[in-house]
Amino acid sequence: MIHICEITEQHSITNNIYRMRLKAPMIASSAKPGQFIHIKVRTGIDPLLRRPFSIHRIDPGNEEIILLYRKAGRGTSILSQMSPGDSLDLMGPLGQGFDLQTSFDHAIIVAGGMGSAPVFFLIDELLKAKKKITLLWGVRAGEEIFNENEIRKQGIELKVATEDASKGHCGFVTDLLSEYLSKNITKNTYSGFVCGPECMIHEVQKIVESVDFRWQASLEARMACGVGVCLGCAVLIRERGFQMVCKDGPVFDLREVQFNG
Amino acid sequence: MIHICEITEQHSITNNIYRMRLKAPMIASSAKPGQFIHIKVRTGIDPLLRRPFSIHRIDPGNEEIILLYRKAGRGTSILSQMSPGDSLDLMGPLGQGFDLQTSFDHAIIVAGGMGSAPVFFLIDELLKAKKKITLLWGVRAGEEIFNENEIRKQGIELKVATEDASKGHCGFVTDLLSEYLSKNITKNTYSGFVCGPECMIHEVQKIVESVDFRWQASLEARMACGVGVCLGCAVLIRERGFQMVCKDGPVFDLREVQFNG
Amino acid sequence: MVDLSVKIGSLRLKNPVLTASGTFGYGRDYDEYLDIAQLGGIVTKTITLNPREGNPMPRIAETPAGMLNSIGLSNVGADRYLSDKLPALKNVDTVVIANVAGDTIEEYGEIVSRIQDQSRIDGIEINVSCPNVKQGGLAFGTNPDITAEVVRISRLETEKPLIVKLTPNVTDITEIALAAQESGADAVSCMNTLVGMGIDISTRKPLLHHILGGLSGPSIKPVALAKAYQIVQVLDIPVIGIGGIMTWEDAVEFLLAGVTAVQVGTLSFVDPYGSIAIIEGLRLYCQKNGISKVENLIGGMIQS
Amino acid sequence: MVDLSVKIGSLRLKNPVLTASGTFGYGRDYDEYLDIAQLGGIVTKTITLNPREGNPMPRIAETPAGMLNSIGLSNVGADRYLSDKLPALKNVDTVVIANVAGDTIEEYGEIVSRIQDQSRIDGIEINVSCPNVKQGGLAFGTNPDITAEVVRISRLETEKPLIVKLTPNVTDITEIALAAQESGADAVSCMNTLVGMGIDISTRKPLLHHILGGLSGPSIKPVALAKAYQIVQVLDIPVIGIGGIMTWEDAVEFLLAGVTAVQVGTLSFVDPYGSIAIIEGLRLYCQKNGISKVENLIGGMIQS
Ligand SMILES: Cc1cc2nc3c(=O)[nH]c(=O)nc-3n(C[C@H](O)[C@H](O)[C@H](O)COP(=O)(O)OP(=O)(O)OC[C@H]3O[C@@H](n4cnc5c(N)ncnc54)[C@H](O)[C@@H]3O)c2cc1C
Ligand SMILES: Cc1cc2nc3c(=O)[nH]c(=O)nc-3n(C[C@H](O)[C@H](O)[C@H](O)COP(=O)(O)OP(=O)(O)OC[C@H]3O[C@@H](n4cnc5c(N)ncnc54)[C@H](O)[C@@H]3O)c2cc1C
Ligand SMILES: Cc1cc2nc3c(=O)[nH]c(=O)nc-3n(C[C@H](O)[C@H](O)[C@H](O)COP(=O)(O)O)c2cc1C
Ligand SMILES: Cc1cc2nc3c(=O)[nH]c(=O)nc-3n(C[C@H](O)[C@H](O)[C@H](O)COP(=O)(O)O)c2cc1C
Ligand code: FES
Ligand code: FES
Repeated sequence: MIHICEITEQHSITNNIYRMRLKAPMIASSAKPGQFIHIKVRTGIDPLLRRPFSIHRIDPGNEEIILLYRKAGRGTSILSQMSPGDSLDLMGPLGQGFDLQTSFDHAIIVAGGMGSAPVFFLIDELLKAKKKITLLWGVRAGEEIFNENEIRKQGIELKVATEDASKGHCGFVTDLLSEYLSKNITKNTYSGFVCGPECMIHEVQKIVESVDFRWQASLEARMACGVGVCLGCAVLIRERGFQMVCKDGPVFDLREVQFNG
Repeated sequence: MIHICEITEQHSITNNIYRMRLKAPMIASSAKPGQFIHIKVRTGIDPLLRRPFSIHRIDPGNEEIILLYRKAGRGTSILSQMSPGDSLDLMGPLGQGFDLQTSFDHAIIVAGGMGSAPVFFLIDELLKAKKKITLLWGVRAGEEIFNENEIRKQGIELKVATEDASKGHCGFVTDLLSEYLSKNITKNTYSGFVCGPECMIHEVQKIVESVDFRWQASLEARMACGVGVCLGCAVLIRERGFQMVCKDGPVFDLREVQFNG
Repeated sequence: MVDLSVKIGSLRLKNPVLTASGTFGYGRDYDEYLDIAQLGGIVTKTITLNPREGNPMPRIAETPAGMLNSIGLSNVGADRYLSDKLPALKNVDTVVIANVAGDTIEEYGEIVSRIQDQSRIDGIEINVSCPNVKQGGLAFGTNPDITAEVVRISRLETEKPLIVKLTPNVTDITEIALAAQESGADAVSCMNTLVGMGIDISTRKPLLHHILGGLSGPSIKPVALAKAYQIVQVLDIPVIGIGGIMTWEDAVEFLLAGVTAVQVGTLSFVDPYGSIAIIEGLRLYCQKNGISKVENLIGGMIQS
Repeated sequence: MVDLSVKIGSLRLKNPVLTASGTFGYGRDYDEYLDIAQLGGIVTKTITLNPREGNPMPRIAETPAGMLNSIGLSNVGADRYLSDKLPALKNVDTVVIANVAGDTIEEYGEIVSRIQDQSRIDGIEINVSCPNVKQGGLAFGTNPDITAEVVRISRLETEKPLIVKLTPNVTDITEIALAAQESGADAVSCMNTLVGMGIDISTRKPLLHHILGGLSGPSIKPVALAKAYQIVQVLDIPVIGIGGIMTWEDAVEFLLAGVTAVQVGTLSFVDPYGSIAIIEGLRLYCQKNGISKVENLIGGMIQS
């Protein structure tokens, strides 16, 4: 479906990370964590293609969806200049979200950079389902960590890694994961979730090779159509061959993803 | 010169005619009637080229220039959506304006459609030089006529033609000119000025063939560079061959212009 | 009532707007966004005899007012096309054109022969923009003799309307178009993508894994229009215009240049409903301008 | 301090950014906007033996992220070039490249011979994109043999660095580039405009009087980059990249693809200072990334 949605709020969290609220009743009522929307940031031919963004959170009461995005290039910088009252043309919800039907008690979530965007929607759903949650969150600088108090108040175990040593562990979120796994995990009532840049997800794949519970990863790829038509966003999945990140994903079973190199 | 100028005012006069004020001290202090500015309506590649607009008026006290423009296509519709406080990148003043040095007492001005834009600046200068002025103004619909009272108060003889019969003469401004010339002109203390669409200017050229005072015409042409480099805006001028509307014009001696067909 | 229908050889299209191969899947992928029965027709993704996985990633990238792709003819192959994809279009009241390609001249004949008896296929479009290994990787469609041979061998296999989809990456497209016509094509479609590339300066890697790819979208429209116009001047068979069409105005431009129908590609990615919006725009334009048949627009450019 | 200088044959440019022929007049038209001594070099408007008026209007039009032109080689002719235009560049500390063309192969030789003894001319660029009447109006540069002949005859007349400016409207640009190299060119520049057209649907007239024109601007960048990359792979002489360069990032992209210098064309119309902004951007980019010589960027693309 194509929706013309009004922006109801836009705030910058850091220098170049923004949070945007959009009035989108149909999406707010039907979306699942891990799904995304595909935005035409402005009419016309520049930029030409839509831009994919995870649904960061939904606010069903207000019929709103929330995005969290980093100003990365032309499209996102146009987005960042928009104001409440402006409208956006978007498709969605698209893709397959996380599978939360499998039986587990404790969710361990690894989020890197803007990978935190879909994680909040995921957490909201996991809390509804009364799961225990551990969130390992890696960012470049501490200022990119937000909602820390809210998270802890909800009873979520939060560990932070920053590359610039401004908060928590100094280094990568994958360090936190290795440490966590070496200490805590004994039985397979866990389920793992990972969202972030490809190199991080690849690293996580290696780290969890020997643990025996399921891991789901949310992948990114350049997209044109967003609905499985252009075959542009392929990812190699063991036994299934090329799958489309937009349609078959963006969430895949981590162990089945074949990264290049 | 390239100037980054702030929009200080923007008003619509009719449904699709707008008046815009810009803070542009250098232009306001140096421009001559008939000159134009060349605007990049927004950064980026869409639309790619600048758009030429006559200087409608200047307000030297406020260091402002005023544009009058019709929403005609992509560029002008982007312009029409801009607000005070926004900035525009513009080049100017460009081109050769009207030659007001020749000796005459009475200016007869023929303006058609948006050709009225440069005419107001011209009138302001003619009034300063204490010339008598007759303005023949043709538009599609009466609502496109503005400042009527101000014009008459300044002692200008104003005759209006509308194509839809909503005001003044029903028909073309060239009818007014034929009539005017048949009645009034005896001696050559007149000087003529014409601004408007090519077909109108061409018609005026035919009408004034036999009158023996000078006529200056402000021409339009699609432009890329605006400064005589691309050779894109050529017009055939008798004895001089191809001249550039942007650099050698936009004002030419009407009798020397060779129209196609 | 405006008559929007046009004829491509023996094929009557209800309107002149088709969706281009590779940009509309096998026809049903955009069902959520539009009613495909409103389209003039659908050209399905290029199929080859055997399924293909396609190229490694990245396969697409954005460019100024355009996009690059090197999908690598990823497709389900003839068998699954016939068993799964075509049946899904069974009761749809629009024209279906199957687009085919091969690795060798012979393979073109084989794939045409393999699908040609399907009643659901109303026409066959031959994609000659694939690399011909024997010709050093240049596309089949860059050589008039090879193009002629591909068309001839395909023509032997089918009586269905045969459309040759030309590559623009040639010195003289009229030569290739004439070769296609003389070898029995019922129409040509013009054009496939221009060869282009891009580099990500932050990683220094090419934007596409295969370095070179196909450029599509509004940026190529002036080139597509020029090529279509050039071949319209020399051909007797109809030309289908393709390249950068985003609006009904673009479609009118192509019709005035002399094409009989148009295909829209990249537009569907940006706006899945865009093809229908073009049809609506054409209808309205004709109404407003008292044009009773869209066919009257064809070749209506006025030379100054 | 970053060393921005590059070498095109025996020519040392202070930086790799030149302004392209036909988009910078005879060198002094943009004096109000920039200091031309900061440029790597200036390529002047194509001159022919005799002055030319050029084509009827309209000569230009805007397209999606680009523009069309059919100026028709309007120029002052060799005499006025030598008497008026060249002297105006006398004391400017930058490289001046004269761009020339002819109606026949012989005329290329004549125009080169006519200007070649001028010390102010540091190099000569041969524009082979003009229509060759003998070849049915196709450009000289679409045929490798004719290109070779044009270069050979020009080479006989001068020892100045000789640059051949290639047309992209060919099936295999490497073939033409090799012909130019083998006939004695010191470098090639790639590329001239793509053939394109447009129609004004409200008047039904072509956007250009001559119907077909040359497409330039950002829309052609992916094509220009692909062509430049392709010829870099086969040539031993330097390649100058041209086509749609608007930013320093675009210039870096071309350098990574293997060109030694770039020319900017349409950019100057949009932003007369743009060429200098690119040079500043390049310098800053090198500084930030610890690149001591811009030459180290050339061909630095990493194949994945
Ligand atoms: C399923 C999915 C969900 C995403 N969710 C978020 C999110 O919630 N928040 C967020 O900040 N970002 C998210 N991204 C990344 C986001 O799409 C890019 O940051 C954005 O497209 C950049 O656009 P741009 O015009 O600013 O950058 P440019 O670099 O100018 O974009 C050029 C082209 O590259 C593509 N591109 C650039 N970066 C990426 C990227 N990282 N992934 C995919 N394509 C890219 C663009 O879509 C565009 O086609 C997501 C990506 C995907 C695939
Ligand atoms: C010297 C000069 C002075 C002008 N002064 C005024 C003025 O004061 N007020 C006003 O409303 N208009 C004026 N015009 C016309 C104005 O430039 C065009 O209306 C404007 O460029 C249209 O741009 P667009 O993007 O809205 O239209 P589009 O149709 O989208 O433009 C497409 C292309 O065609 C060109 N173009 C379109 N219409 C014209 C035109 N009539 N003349 C020249 N080029 C055109 C554009 O510049 C652009 O390159 C002037 C033109 C010239 C040459
Ligand atoms: C992602 C993508 C995939 C394509 N796949 C095919 C294909 O399989 N077969 C084919 O003949 N053309 C293919 N094309 C070319 C289009 O059909 C069309 O000729 C081209 O994109 C130009 O039209 P456009 O500018 O409207 O997109 C593809 C184009 C794109 C963008
Ligand atoms: C208005 C115009 C005039 C041109 N005139 C010439 C010319 O006289 N000789 C020439 O070799 N190239 C000419 N060109 C081509 C440019 O030099 C350049 O090759 C082309 O525009 C592509 O570069 P760009 O995209 O940066 O503009 C001209 C281009 C334009 C836009
Ligand atoms: S973006 Fe088109 S298939 Fe995924
Ligand atoms: S607009 Fe370039 S010469 Fe006039």
